[in-house]
Amino acid sequence: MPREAEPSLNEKAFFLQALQDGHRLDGRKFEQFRQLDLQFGDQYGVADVTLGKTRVLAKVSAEVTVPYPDRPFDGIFTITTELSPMASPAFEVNRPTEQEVLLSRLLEKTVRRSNALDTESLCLIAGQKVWSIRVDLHVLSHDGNLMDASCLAVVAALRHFRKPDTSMEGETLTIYTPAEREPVPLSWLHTPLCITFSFYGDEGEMTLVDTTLLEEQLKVSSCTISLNKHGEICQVAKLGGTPVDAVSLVQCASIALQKVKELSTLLDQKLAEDSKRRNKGGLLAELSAENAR
Amino acid sequence: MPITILPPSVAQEPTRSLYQDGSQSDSDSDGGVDLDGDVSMGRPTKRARRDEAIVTPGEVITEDPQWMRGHGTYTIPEPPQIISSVAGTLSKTNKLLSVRPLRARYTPEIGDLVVGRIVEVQARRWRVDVGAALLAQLPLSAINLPGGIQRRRTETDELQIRTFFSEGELLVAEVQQLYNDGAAVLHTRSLKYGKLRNGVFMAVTGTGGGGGVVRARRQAFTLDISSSGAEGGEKIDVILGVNGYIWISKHIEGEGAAAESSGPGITRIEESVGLNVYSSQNDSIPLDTMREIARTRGVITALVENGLRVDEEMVTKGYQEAVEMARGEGEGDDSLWLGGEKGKRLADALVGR
Amino acid sequence: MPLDTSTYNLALLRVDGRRWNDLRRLHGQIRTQAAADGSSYLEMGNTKVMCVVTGPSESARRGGAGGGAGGPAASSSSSTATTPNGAEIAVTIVTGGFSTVDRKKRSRTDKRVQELQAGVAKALAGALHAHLYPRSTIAVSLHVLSQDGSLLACLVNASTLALVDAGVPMTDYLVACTAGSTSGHGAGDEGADPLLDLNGQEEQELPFLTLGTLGATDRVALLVCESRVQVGRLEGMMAVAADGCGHIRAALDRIVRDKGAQMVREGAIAKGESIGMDLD
Amino acid sequence: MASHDPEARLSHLQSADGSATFSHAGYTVVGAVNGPIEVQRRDELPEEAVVDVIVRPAAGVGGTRERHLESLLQSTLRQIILINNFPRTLIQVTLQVTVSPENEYVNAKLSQAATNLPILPTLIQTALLALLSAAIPLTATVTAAVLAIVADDGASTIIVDPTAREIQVSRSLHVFAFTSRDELLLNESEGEFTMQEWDNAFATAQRQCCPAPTSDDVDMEGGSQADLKNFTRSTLETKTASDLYWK
Amino acid sequence: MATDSEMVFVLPGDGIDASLIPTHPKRPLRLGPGLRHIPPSTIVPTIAGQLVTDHKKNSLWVEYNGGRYIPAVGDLVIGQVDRSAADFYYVALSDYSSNASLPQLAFEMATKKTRPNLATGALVYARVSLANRHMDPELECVNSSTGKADGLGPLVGGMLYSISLGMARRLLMRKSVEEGRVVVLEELGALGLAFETAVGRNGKMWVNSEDTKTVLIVGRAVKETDEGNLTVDQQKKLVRKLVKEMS
Repeated sequence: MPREAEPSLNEKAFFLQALQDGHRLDGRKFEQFRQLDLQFGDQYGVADVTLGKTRVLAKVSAEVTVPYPDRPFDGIFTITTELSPMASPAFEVNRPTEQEVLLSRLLEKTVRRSNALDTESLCLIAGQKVWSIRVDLHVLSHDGNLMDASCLAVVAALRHFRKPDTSMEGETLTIYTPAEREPVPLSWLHTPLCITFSFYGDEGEMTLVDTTLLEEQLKVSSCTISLNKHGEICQVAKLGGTPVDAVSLVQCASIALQKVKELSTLLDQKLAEDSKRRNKGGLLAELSAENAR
Repeated sequence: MPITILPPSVAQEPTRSLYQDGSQSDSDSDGGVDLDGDVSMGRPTKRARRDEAIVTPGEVITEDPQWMRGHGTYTIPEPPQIISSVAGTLSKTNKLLSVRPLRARYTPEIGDLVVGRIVEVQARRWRVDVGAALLAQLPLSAINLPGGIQRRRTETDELQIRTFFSEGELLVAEVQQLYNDGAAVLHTRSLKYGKLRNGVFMAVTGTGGGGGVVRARRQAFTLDISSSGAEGGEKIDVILGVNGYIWISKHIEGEGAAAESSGPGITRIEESVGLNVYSSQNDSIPLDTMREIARTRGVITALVENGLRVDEEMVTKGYQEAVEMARGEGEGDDSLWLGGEKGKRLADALVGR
Repeated sequence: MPLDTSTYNLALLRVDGRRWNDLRRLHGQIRTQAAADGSSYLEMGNTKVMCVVTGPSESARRGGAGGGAGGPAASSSSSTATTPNGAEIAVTIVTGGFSTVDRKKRSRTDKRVQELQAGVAKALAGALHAHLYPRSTIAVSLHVLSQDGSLLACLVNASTLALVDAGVPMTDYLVACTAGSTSGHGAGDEGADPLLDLNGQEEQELPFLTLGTLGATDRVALLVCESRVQVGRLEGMMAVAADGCGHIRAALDRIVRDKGAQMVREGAIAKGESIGMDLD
Repeated sequence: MASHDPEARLSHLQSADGSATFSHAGYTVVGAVNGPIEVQRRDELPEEAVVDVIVRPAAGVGGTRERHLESLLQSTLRQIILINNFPRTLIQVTLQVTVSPENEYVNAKLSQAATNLPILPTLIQTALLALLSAAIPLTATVTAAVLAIVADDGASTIIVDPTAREIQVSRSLHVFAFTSRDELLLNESEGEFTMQEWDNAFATAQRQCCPAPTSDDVDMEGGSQADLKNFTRSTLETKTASDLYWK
Repeated sequence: MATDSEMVFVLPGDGIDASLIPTHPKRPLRLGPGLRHIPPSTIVPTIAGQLVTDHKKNSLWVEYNGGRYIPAVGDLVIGQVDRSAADFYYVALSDYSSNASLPQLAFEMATKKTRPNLATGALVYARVSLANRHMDPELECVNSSTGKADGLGPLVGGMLYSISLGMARRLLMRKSVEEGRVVVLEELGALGLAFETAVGRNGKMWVNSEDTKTVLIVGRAVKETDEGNLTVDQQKKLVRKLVKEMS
């Protein structure tokens, strides 16, 4: 089985030395993110996040289905994360690594359990028909900090997504195709995002955000904090590793809040840009569709 | 929902009431505790518990720099302290402080007599489970060849390595050497070591307390069973591996571990190390001997269950006691069982309680 | 959902009659399984967990061949944490179907269980001196018998006890405790109190976190929060949980000391040498 | 309706040995190639490299449809990769579909019962570009095309690169792949068709995939359909020029 | 070097114009990477790249960048010790590839008693002494004819950077400035920075200096030159910028 390569002793020692001198290998500050790029696809519900050399793509799809019998008023909302060998040959198909499980749990807790999406609004006919919203997360390139990039991609894709419009007349449910009626956005309650902190040093006294793969491999422990711009924590996970001083974790939380505010602003701005672009194109498309007929 | 009031547990009582005392005054505000104000909690067991029987993980043993740290401890530079990393009793050797854990896996030491089981056969060596953190190894060159021939091991020997020992077989050996990572290298180049047969295996805890085998003057001895009125054999061999693996078998004169004291002179090696030393076939064992082997096993189990050390003295005394007990209750197969109350009686009798 | 805990403000007593800073009854035993290298049984209130430690024993070699009876190899359903050049710590959690009221069976491949396993394994890796056991595996097997809140905390504490029993060296006891807050996730509600050691019902209704510390210090090995709570509440909740950890450490220590004292009394182990000599 | 011009980006994923994103006919596929790398002992071939193809859909987890595509691709790629050069190794090709065309007039279903074939040329093309990007030695390049035969009042017409709607109304669907030496490498056909129709489809596909090498002005000849063979050449030419900018 | 001014681009399977194949009267024709000889006398490219002819040496090869490192005898490489056995170190040359073996006695002055003790994760600068498709590669840290290390051996301290195979090749050229057009190292040296480097053909560069900052600057300068395809002038600018930034 292909194994993930460990950094050499030289890299470990030098990296730590540089960190103690206050330098990161790529010249970033400790609390600085890499170049972040967020792009939406031509189709609704596709978000492509590039964070340095890490690249993830989230795609949302919807279909009408039968609700779970114990939750007749709730739509179905699932997030699937399957890491493929594309990101690293160490990922095998159908054999989830621990990293994959933790990533999937993180998204689950951050987006699903925090009720970011109003699942009740996905109900069409109670107990019979609901929307099933599904997010597929694809990791195209893995150079560290999959967590933050994935979370942003999933949230962005969901906010960008439009589901087909529906109407109820008496007992009949009509679902309009995109050609008939412009699709409608999901009912979205708040925007949770996550920030991962990695700790270094014997006592975990140095803290980095947005780590590259090498930095990630050398961390002694890490903590992922999910929250929205209103300062509501949705999830905190520091799963073991070298113990870290409680005070620095509290500091991390306040840095996370500040970073999430920045990311939220960026996301809002990108969504606005996209809808502006679409609106222009939308009119044109309508016209051309008219012409074609 | 009814309010459930749980009775406080006995063990918990002191700490719990202490806690309530400390916080009673401010229990209605949330300022009772804060992150920085609580440093006094750090290493609470520092000096107060000096009278305790044992030390536990995280407990500061000393701040005196004259001591050196041994097993079961670690140091921190600021302030300089030696801290225990296991729960156990303190021991000092000159200026060396170490903590013997209450119980732990067996840690091999050179010269230990161990009982082991072959787990894996490789090209030129066996890998042996001796109950340690790592498998021990037994090189092909570290065994006696049948007939006691002294020569280099050839490829032929390598090819028929399984005729000496194969997977699952038991042996008694001595730790000859240790690697840096603590793995042991064994040898069986003595008449008292080698393959085990004609008996029964049992495993008790290795290092440390709670009824484990202790390092003693003799790990292997012969038990006189004539007092039980057994016919046929009059002796059984007991090997108490330092690693907590024990072998109890029919005594064979001039062969096996108990031959230690009356062992044959060097000139007789050739004759006595016959081909049968690597036989995996049991000899016929008289029923009485089998019964006494089982009784001995029961005695050791009782010792372990009642937290007594397992060594020659205790086993011999225990065996005699068990025979007495059986005689008192009348003969029968039931007398072999030494669990529960009966085992406790035996143990009490041994320590004179 | 009716908030049963809403009566808290009336008498400042919780549903089970505790005050905000009361721990539940904690009862533990070590050396419960004679055959295991280390074992423990721990009750925190009505959450009951059993733990068995096997090892350190030689890891099955990569590639599959060999290994064998030396020790149970890490099965595929366990989560492992590796330490550089040290032992691998493999944690398996088995949840009895009877441990909850609704008797739902959680499979071992459930991602939630895997996350718990990974959390416990990695937290232990940070506390144990695993570097002393290269090429080995320390297998920690946890069995959940009854669940009533603070499950992760109880799992951590039970593992610690069993590992102490197994004689695996560690920096200090790894202890964990939960803390909640009577506030909703809204920003307001200034009068909200933190609560220590939540039971199952409180966990259903209130935001809470699980904090694991190394001994009675502020060094956080484990911090898990799965509910919505204002970021400002974090510090208070962590402080209360850290305080609780200190008391749990003392309680666990007592369990170990009592056992040790008993063994010394019974003569199973030789009495330790006095430490009084470090004064001269 | 003019089909989109094909677009490609090469070597843009840093962790893979070779990578390509290729868009054509409404599909976008990201491909990554790793190899030759260590292979699992149980899969090892003593004289050849193992070629492992993974196809992942944009939405949903892969199923039999993807397994089928994988097996088609695997046997096709084994023919052009010089597998004898790397015995006891693994060449891993991962293809991630990111965009597939949507039919504006039908609401999408996650569990598509639709045909496998239309995406095949795009997958083959992406795999080829990723292999070239990874500098895996090949015997030749490959070009593929999909054609639909639509029956129109008794007369059948052949449509190259059909749209989702055209596929829906088609009577049969054919995929052909040719090597750069104009040898037929792969043919998959489904639906109802006569041998005559197949012959016509073959001829059209051959014209499409194997343009006359002498003609410089391919665009004129190829009409509205993209000439993928020359596209591959020009894409790689650009990449090489950029890689060797210092020469 | 290459005498042809015109760039000849080839794809796998392309025919090679006879005029491009050097015909030296005495020397045998030497085929470099990316070409395949099909007896009796056909030469076919197997990868995409620029065909380069060297009439003087009577050799022909395809110049390209990218892909995974494939060991060839004589290459200087930087490897990482994966584990050690009785007589060998097993050394990783690139991630997920099979390990190369390095005899413990293949060091300068090494005897049974004095062989160097390398821990897992240590770096070595070595030469590939054996490479063929059927066997795992073998390395040496000593010139077997002279018994001298020639600068090979364990790399202590410093930092390891991953670079593209093309950049590694350029840095390893005898005249890396003139032919390879990499000037960053010379420029940095001219600015008074003291450092040492070792470049492995397997896409690794090791940089060491007394000063941590210098290592960081050198590493970033080379990586950014590599990733950004910087020209000589751009490289000079980059060096000035980095030095200013870090001081």
